[in-house]
Amino acid sequence: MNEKSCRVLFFGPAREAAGREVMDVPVRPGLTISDLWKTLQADHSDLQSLRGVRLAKNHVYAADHDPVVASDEIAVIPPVSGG
Amino acid sequence: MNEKSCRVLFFGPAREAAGREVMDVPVRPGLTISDLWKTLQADHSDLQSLRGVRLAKNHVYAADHDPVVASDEIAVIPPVSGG
Amino acid sequence: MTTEVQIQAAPITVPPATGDPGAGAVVTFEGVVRGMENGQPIRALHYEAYEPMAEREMERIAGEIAMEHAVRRMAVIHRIGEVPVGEASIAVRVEAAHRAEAFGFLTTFMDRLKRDVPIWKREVR
Amino acid sequence: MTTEVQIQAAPITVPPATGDPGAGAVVTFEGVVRGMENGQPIRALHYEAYEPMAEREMERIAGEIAMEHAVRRMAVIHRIGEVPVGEASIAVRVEAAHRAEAFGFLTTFMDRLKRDVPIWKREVR
Repeated sequence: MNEKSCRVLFFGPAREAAGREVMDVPVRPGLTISDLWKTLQADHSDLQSLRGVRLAKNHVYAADHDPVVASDEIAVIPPVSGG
Repeated sequence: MNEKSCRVLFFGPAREAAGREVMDVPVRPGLTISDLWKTLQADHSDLQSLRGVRLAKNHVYAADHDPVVASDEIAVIPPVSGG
Repeated sequence: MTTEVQIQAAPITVPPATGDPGAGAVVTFEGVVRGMENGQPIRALHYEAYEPMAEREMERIAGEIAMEHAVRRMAVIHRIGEVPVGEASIAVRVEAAHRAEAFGFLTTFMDRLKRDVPIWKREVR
Repeated sequence: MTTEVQIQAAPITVPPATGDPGAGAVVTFEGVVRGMENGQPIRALHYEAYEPMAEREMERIAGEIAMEHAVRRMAVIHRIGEVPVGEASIAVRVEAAHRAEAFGFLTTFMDRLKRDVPIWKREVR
């Protein structure tokens, strides 16, 4: 992973929509979870049709305004179905 | 058991109050559960202080007006505490 | 619904689930004798049952509750005699299509059992 | 409260209760794969987890629920990979002083798990 990137993991239907399990995304100062999600949707239009997606940062659900910095692990989490 | 009697079983605190586990009680035409309970309480005054007692007839909870006939099995059931 | 009711003096072993492909939820409740009762230490609880009626009541109660909480199978074992601290006095297993039915059945069954099933306990110190 | 959380590919064996003399109620829930899903026969369910987060979420949820439903010990095992029909995908065991706490904890835990724990299933036909 580039030291100016965060790592993004895709799970379940989001993996199929993104066509991959993992990607590194460059970060810039001031980048938020919301910004990152818009960038991902712009790059992978199939992500736009997913409903109920939440993003997690470093294994915790994140809020839209949470900052994203280099080396953060971000996960794209569509509605879960465990149990 | 005499053929003109019902059998009465005492459980839990009722057994201590009656001083016995079982007794045969003569039946007469028209005898009800309520009549029988009054007779038992008259004969064993310690039964009078028991609260929440129910009577069963042939393994089913009985109502006050249910008839008691010879060979019925009556049980004196103080509040239960299973589980 | 299949109902199995048992009263026994021997320690309780919970039988394995049946593997019924329609049962998505298997819930087991074990009631265990605690070391303190009413704030006092005890050694055991002694249980006494009016056995034929207790069995019949448990079957009747199970049948009634099943009309509201549909389950596929239930089994209950109640132990009698002396049950030492840390051992189960009762085990109830319920198999149902979904967990809400299994939980609903089981909590209602325990409430009704404690009200209506002719079994009595006393403390052994 | 003691919390044990495990995600594993191996079949689930429910561990025996601990015999804690303060635990009067031991409740076990097993979620079993049913033969039909959405009206169609299936062979298995395949589960995928975001493991480190799934473990952390289960621990977090357990801790939160314990503030409302006091339990002494909880253990959860969630299976991943292919789980054949009739086998458990999850088992949760709760030990509490009284049954109301155990049932309250367990039903709330399952509701929260199904909402928040990053695990996904798909049907295998």
